Amino acid sequence: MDANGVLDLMWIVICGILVFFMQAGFTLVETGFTRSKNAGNIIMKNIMDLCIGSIGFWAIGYTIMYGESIGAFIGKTTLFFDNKEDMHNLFFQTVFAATAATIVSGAVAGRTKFSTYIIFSFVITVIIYPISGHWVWQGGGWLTNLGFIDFAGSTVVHSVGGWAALVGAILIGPRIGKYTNGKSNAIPGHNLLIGSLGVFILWLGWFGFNAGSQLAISGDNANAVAGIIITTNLAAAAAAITAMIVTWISYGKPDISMTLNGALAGLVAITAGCAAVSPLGAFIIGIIAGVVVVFSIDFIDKKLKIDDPVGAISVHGVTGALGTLLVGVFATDGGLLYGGGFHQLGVQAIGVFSIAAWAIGTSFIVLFILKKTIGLRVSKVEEEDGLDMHEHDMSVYN
Amino acid sequence: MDANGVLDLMWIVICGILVFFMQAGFTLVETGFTRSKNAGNIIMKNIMDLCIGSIGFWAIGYTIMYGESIGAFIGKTTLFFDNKEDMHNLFFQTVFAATAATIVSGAVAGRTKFSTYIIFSFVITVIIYPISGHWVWQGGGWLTNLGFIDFAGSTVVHSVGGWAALVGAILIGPRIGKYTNGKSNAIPGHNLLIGSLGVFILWLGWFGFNAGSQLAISGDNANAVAGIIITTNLAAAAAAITAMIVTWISYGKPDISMTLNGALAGLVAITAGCAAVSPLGAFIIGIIAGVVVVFSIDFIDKKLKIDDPVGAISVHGVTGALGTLLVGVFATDGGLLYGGGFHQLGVQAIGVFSIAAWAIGTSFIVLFILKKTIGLRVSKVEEEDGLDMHEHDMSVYN
Amino acid sequence: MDANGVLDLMWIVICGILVFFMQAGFTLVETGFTRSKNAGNIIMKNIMDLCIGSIGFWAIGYTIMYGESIGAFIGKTTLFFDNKEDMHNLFFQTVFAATAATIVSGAVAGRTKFSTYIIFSFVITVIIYPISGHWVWQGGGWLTNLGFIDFAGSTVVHSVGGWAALVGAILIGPRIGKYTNGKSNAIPGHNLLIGSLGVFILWLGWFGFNAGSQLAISGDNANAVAGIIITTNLAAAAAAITAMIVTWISYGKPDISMTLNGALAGLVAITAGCAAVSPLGAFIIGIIAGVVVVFSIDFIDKKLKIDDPVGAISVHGVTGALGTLLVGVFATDGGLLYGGGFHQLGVQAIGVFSIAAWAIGTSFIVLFILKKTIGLRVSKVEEEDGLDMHEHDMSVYN
Amino acid sequence: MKKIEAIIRKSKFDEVKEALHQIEVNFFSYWDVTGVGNEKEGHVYRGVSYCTSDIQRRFLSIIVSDPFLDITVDAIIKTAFTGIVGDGIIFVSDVIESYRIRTGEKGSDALK
Amino acid sequence: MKKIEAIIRKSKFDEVKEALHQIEVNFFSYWDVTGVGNEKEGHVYRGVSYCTSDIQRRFLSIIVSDPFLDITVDAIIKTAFTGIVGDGIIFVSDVIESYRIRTGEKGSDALK
Amino acid sequence: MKKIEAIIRKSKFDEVKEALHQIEVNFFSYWDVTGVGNEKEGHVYRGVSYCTSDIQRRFLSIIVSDPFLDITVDAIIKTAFTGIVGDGIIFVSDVIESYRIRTGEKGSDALK
Ligand SMILES: Nc1ncnc2c1ncn2[C@@H]1O[C@H](COP(=O)(O)OP(=O)(O)O)[C@@H](O)[C@H]1O
Ligand SMILES: Nc1ncnc2c1ncn2[C@@H]1O[C@H](COP(=O)(O)OP(=O)(O)O)[C@@H](O)[C@H]1O
Ligand SMILES: Nc1ncnc2c1ncn2[C@@H]1O[C@H](COP(=O)(O)OP(=O)(O)O)[C@@H](O)[C@H]1O
Repeated sequence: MDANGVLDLMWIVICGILVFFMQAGFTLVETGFTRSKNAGNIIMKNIMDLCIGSIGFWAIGYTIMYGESIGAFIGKTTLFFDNKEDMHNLFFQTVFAATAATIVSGAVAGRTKFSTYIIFSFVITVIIYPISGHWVWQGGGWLTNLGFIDFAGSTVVHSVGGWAALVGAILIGPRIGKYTNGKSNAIPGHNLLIGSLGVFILWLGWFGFNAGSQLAISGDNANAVAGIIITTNLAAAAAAITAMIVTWISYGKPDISMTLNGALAGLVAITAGCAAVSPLGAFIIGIIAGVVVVFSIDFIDKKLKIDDPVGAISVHGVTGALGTLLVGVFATDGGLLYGGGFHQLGVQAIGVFSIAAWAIGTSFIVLFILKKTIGLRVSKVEEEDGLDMHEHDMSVYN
Repeated sequence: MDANGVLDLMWIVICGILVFFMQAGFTLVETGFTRSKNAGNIIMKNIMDLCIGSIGFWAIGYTIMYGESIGAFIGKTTLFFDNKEDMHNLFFQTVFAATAATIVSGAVAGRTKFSTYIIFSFVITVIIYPISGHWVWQGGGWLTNLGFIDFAGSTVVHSVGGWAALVGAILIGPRIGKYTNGKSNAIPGHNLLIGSLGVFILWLGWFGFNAGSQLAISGDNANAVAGIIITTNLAAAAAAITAMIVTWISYGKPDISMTLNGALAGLVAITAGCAAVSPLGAFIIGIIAGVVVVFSIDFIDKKLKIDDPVGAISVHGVTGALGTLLVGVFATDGGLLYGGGFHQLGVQAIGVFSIAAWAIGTSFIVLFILKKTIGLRVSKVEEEDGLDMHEHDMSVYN
Repeated sequence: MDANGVLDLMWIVICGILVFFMQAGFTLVETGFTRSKNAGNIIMKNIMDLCIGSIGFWAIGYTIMYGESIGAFIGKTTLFFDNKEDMHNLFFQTVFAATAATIVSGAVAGRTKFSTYIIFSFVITVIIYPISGHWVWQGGGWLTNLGFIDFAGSTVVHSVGGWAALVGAILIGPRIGKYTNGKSNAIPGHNLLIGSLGVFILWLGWFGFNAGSQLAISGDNANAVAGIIITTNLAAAAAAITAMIVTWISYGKPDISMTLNGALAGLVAITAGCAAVSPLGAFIIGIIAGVVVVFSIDFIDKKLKIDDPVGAISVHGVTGALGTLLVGVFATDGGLLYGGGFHQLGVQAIGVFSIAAWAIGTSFIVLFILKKTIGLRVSKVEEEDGLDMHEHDMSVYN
Repeated sequence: MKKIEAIIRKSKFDEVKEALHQIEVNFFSYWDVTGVGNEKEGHVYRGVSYCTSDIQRRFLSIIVSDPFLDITVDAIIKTAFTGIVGDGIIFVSDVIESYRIRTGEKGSDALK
Repeated sequence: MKKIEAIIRKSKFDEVKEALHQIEVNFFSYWDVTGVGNEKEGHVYRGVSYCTSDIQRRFLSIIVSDPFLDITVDAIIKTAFTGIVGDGIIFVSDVIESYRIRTGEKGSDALK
Repeated sequence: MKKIEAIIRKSKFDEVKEALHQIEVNFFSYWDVTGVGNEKEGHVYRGVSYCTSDIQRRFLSIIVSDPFLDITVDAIIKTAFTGIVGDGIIFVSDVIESYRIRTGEKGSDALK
């Protein structure tokens, strides 16, 4: 392989390693933002997402996603991928896949049966996610053909996870005590320091997530990669500050949990357009995401009364969709503000909604079947005592 | 771009990502070494340092520092930096800038108004730091012209942060209960395990900090980069062991908090000379830093009675200055011990003192104005109850 | 240096940085899986391992290992290694060396004298480990000559650490209260969330550990590196799932601490063969490791009654040996299952046993002398109150 | 004045608290303790499965004036009850004097 | 012998401790509890702003011989006082017997 | 019925617990407190070495029926003893009534 080829491969591997580390970030965010009595269960769910994703994507998922296209809808599958020239891509896609499942974990924390979760994690990782991923990233998928832009996966990864999280949170229902007398109660996380370390780790991993999605760094890709790093960072920073200011105004105090969520929202929102927008565009996308995520969390919690302990639906689902749409507005090539008219925006909307429909529909079917068979939810006593005690016979802190 | 160009860009991006992660390290060190009732406030300050730095440096700071030199003193500024060829440098410099502000955060922890801190963080990041940075790193600054060596920023980054921290700690005054009846009381940090994870993360990030400052890795730079990694690591290791031994002798027990500070002191001290000294030189610099930091912390605390909860003034200010001076002694090319006479040492002294004067002077002006206007310090009740409860209406641990 | 040379050097440096970070992972795993009263002591031991390794390997260890071979047994030593062309290798080997010592730390946690530990850490890092390492990795060692394969150190690093840990745990004896009336009691770790973060960090670092051991990435090495990443990840995932299933069946509940240990066991087991086996082979090795580690921990604890608080002997010693042997079975070139007959397996066995004998023998001598002189163990009161209070006059949590 | 000390399941705390508010017992203090009793809890840790009777419980300390004693005890007994081993226990003892720091009130007045 | 239980603001603890030392009350134990009472604290968490009366307090348990009772209560009342809702409360009850484990002393002797 | 409150060294807890089981005292609650007393502990933190009398202890609260009082106190005194400053202290007070929530039993019956 020549030096340029090596550079590209090396970049993908390094970015994959960074994305891998996001699993640790998710684990910390989800445990930190929930109660200590369920921390062990969340650890297990996140580790299993990673393990199932690693094996499932190698065994079958990768070719469902990237195999030769059958009708622009699904890849031709081969089992146990073993192409020695393509291991770096397998790795990079594996760690992406693990992310989608992990998003769900946070939204259903504190009340979901572990065995049920494991099954759902498997389905989303090796069926739901790779099929819609095929539509956008395989090169011959029907959304690619339409011209849909989702560079690193605001929709393909984050919204898919976010919408599955939505379906899960609705079907499973709120935690005991979350809504009483029609009022939403706060159930504060048990360790926000751990949660914020998780956010730092996610932010770190996101550089790999977005800049690695260039899938190359040689030649002209180099400056593109550096540009992606900057847009990614600016959007996150802008969103965090914005979320902080919004809460400062709304509640009189700068709220830490929302600021952290703001940073994540900015990262999710810029993921689709990180290679297509200017730094200024990224900055504005971040601001929009920072505003939207605060109101979205508020709306889902207080109006819709859907219990999402870590805000995954808003952070990944809503801002993921938002960020994808905003590509149609801010793309320097073809965006509404850059004289491209409404065409790209329309295409973005088609992509966002068709993938949302796919994710919601399939998740619903799977979770509904699980609900009617083995059940989604632990018993009242198990929930009150904490999942750690009943699902794992242990406690995290001793 | 040819392969060598790509290599250099990639190296800078990777190192920038490592330096980015240092923000997490600072957050953990500062929270771990202070009391739990202020942990949320420290998290917010560190995240805001990063966000403000990211936006501020892009918006204006970067060109103040690296713009065409006006009188060897300041760069010609353009707003919203948008040079597609230079995004990797913007990123690398952004994460450096965020570091300088963060240093202050630790020294003023537990008693400073959040709004005041935000303003000061902005000023140091986009004005104080880039101007003195211009003197040394832009290529045409007056200290560069003199031959001042500060390879990765012992003085430019760490001392600037450290001296600003000194001014802050003096003007804000000690925490309630820190000095009673003329005696210094220990206020132990609430979680040294988190603090030591922070130190590991900082040490990790420092490889990016120092070796990335080579700003290239192609050709001859490669061996230089590897050499920097070794000098950095040796100095840290030597300083940690030395600090441990010094405390073992002084107090009869090897002290953990000092050993951790020792490692950081070694890293700060070698930052200026990491590319100019031999491994043996680095080893000795580490030993010196390890001794000095223990006595400096002791002196500042017990003699000067300046309350610096995490030791930032000593670790960053004092050993930063020390390390910069020692370049004049240990530089294999031009150092005192290598037959270079006192010239380089003199130049180093000029640089150290002029930048110290700059940082202290400007910080004093800004903080003094803030003191007389919105105030630096929270009320007694707020401080006693903890900043989290009053500044953010929350608690980190629930 | 040409681009390919730079690529190789850069890869080694990056992987070295990842391996460096494993020290943080070990620290978190060891503290999280033990009681809070000894956390500070473990932090100190891990930092000192790193510091002693960094200085010791530079001062002497590196040339003991890689110096010109004297009788295929030991390298010709020069003090204070200073070859400017080889600093990246020194760094990579240094962080490896620090790992071996750190493994011991976990097995002897909670009862070992700090000063004794420091001495032993020094001996294992600069004498025991580099000598056996010389046999396998220097190029002219006697095991290399036999054709022994231990690509990244299942035996050279992990088993050496694991067997030293075995000797240490036996000679030092169990913690007070671990075995009463012939029954093994559980002494749960104080923070499994921190422990699992440690596992994620170790997994992360392992990509550097294994893929860095290719010692190059240019040309054909690139695909080899990517392949190693995949085998490493698959083995870890398979082992974690397997360990979970085994505990689910044995105890009725999926056990978190064992699942985490399972992941580590998979990583250790694949370390020897990561470059020699196929993804499928790695998957199966992972499964075997996941089963073995559960029963090994059980056996060592309940039958042998050796107190190993974090399971280091099983995870590093037993699965390290196992993984090395399995190379003889699964190596696509020469393995038993690939028609290579029993030759390679025989060679692997020779390597595994001779290095085990070396590690056990030397550790025993050193620890026995230490036992008879300064003593291995703290007093009963010190142990009951916790090492932090008596060895370091502090507590980690305040 | 009487001191009521109740040691209950952590998972029942919210209900008990609600019940106390219903009967206008708005002052009390609580903390977490480990209780040893009839109940056993199975645990697994690193291959050692064990049974412990050291179980996390919540300890409530409520000082009430004498007329409140019975209804308070009743309220706790009713809401903390599950019927499964481990429901906990209530102790009553005498209090000689009470002082409300803010107002300087003494005796039963300090409890309002 | 009397047992004095004081539930005070955490932020006032250092002052109270100092005051106890002043009057030579050098033996006591303390721990953190959550108190429910008149005081309310506003919190915001993830977009839900809420008011809680569950507030962190410090619980002091001091056993004194009878002559020390009044000055101890006085000292606490004086130093724990701020006048703002939430200052806390003090309870006094009887202790029948005390034993100092180290010396085997009983009664008031065990308290010196 | 009597309430026995023992404040002992954390490191002695396992032995005390064992001793209580020996004499069939199988019900009690415990938690960690900070004790202030004769014992001093040296600490070093970031260059400040200091001595504190605030030491971690374990607090046991055991309610027993009257016949059990003496043997329980004896058992604790014997096993918690080291002879070095800091062994701790035991207090005994009266309990008026006990209720076992699960069974509704009252008085001494609730303690079995
Ligand atoms: N005599 C006692 N003294 C102190 N605490 C007690 C006593 N008896 C019971 N408790 C507390 O009550 C808890 C519940 O008691 P347990 O015997 O497990 O259940 P149950 O009361 O349903 O039989 C114990 O864990 C312990 O904390
Ligand atoms: N009757 C009581 N029983 C137990 N604890 C009490 C009682 N009354 C007050 N407390 C404790 O005192 C604390 C302070 O009381 P609060 O009513 O908030 O303030 P104030 O006494 O100033 O009106 C409460 O949080 C609670 O911990
Ligand atoms: N009068 C008291 N009231 C409450 N707690 C006490 C009292 N006296 C002693 N204690 C508790 O007992 C512990 C041990 O007492 P200390 O004086 O240190 O040792 P010793 O009893 O051996 O002299 C103290 O830390 C404190 O927690």
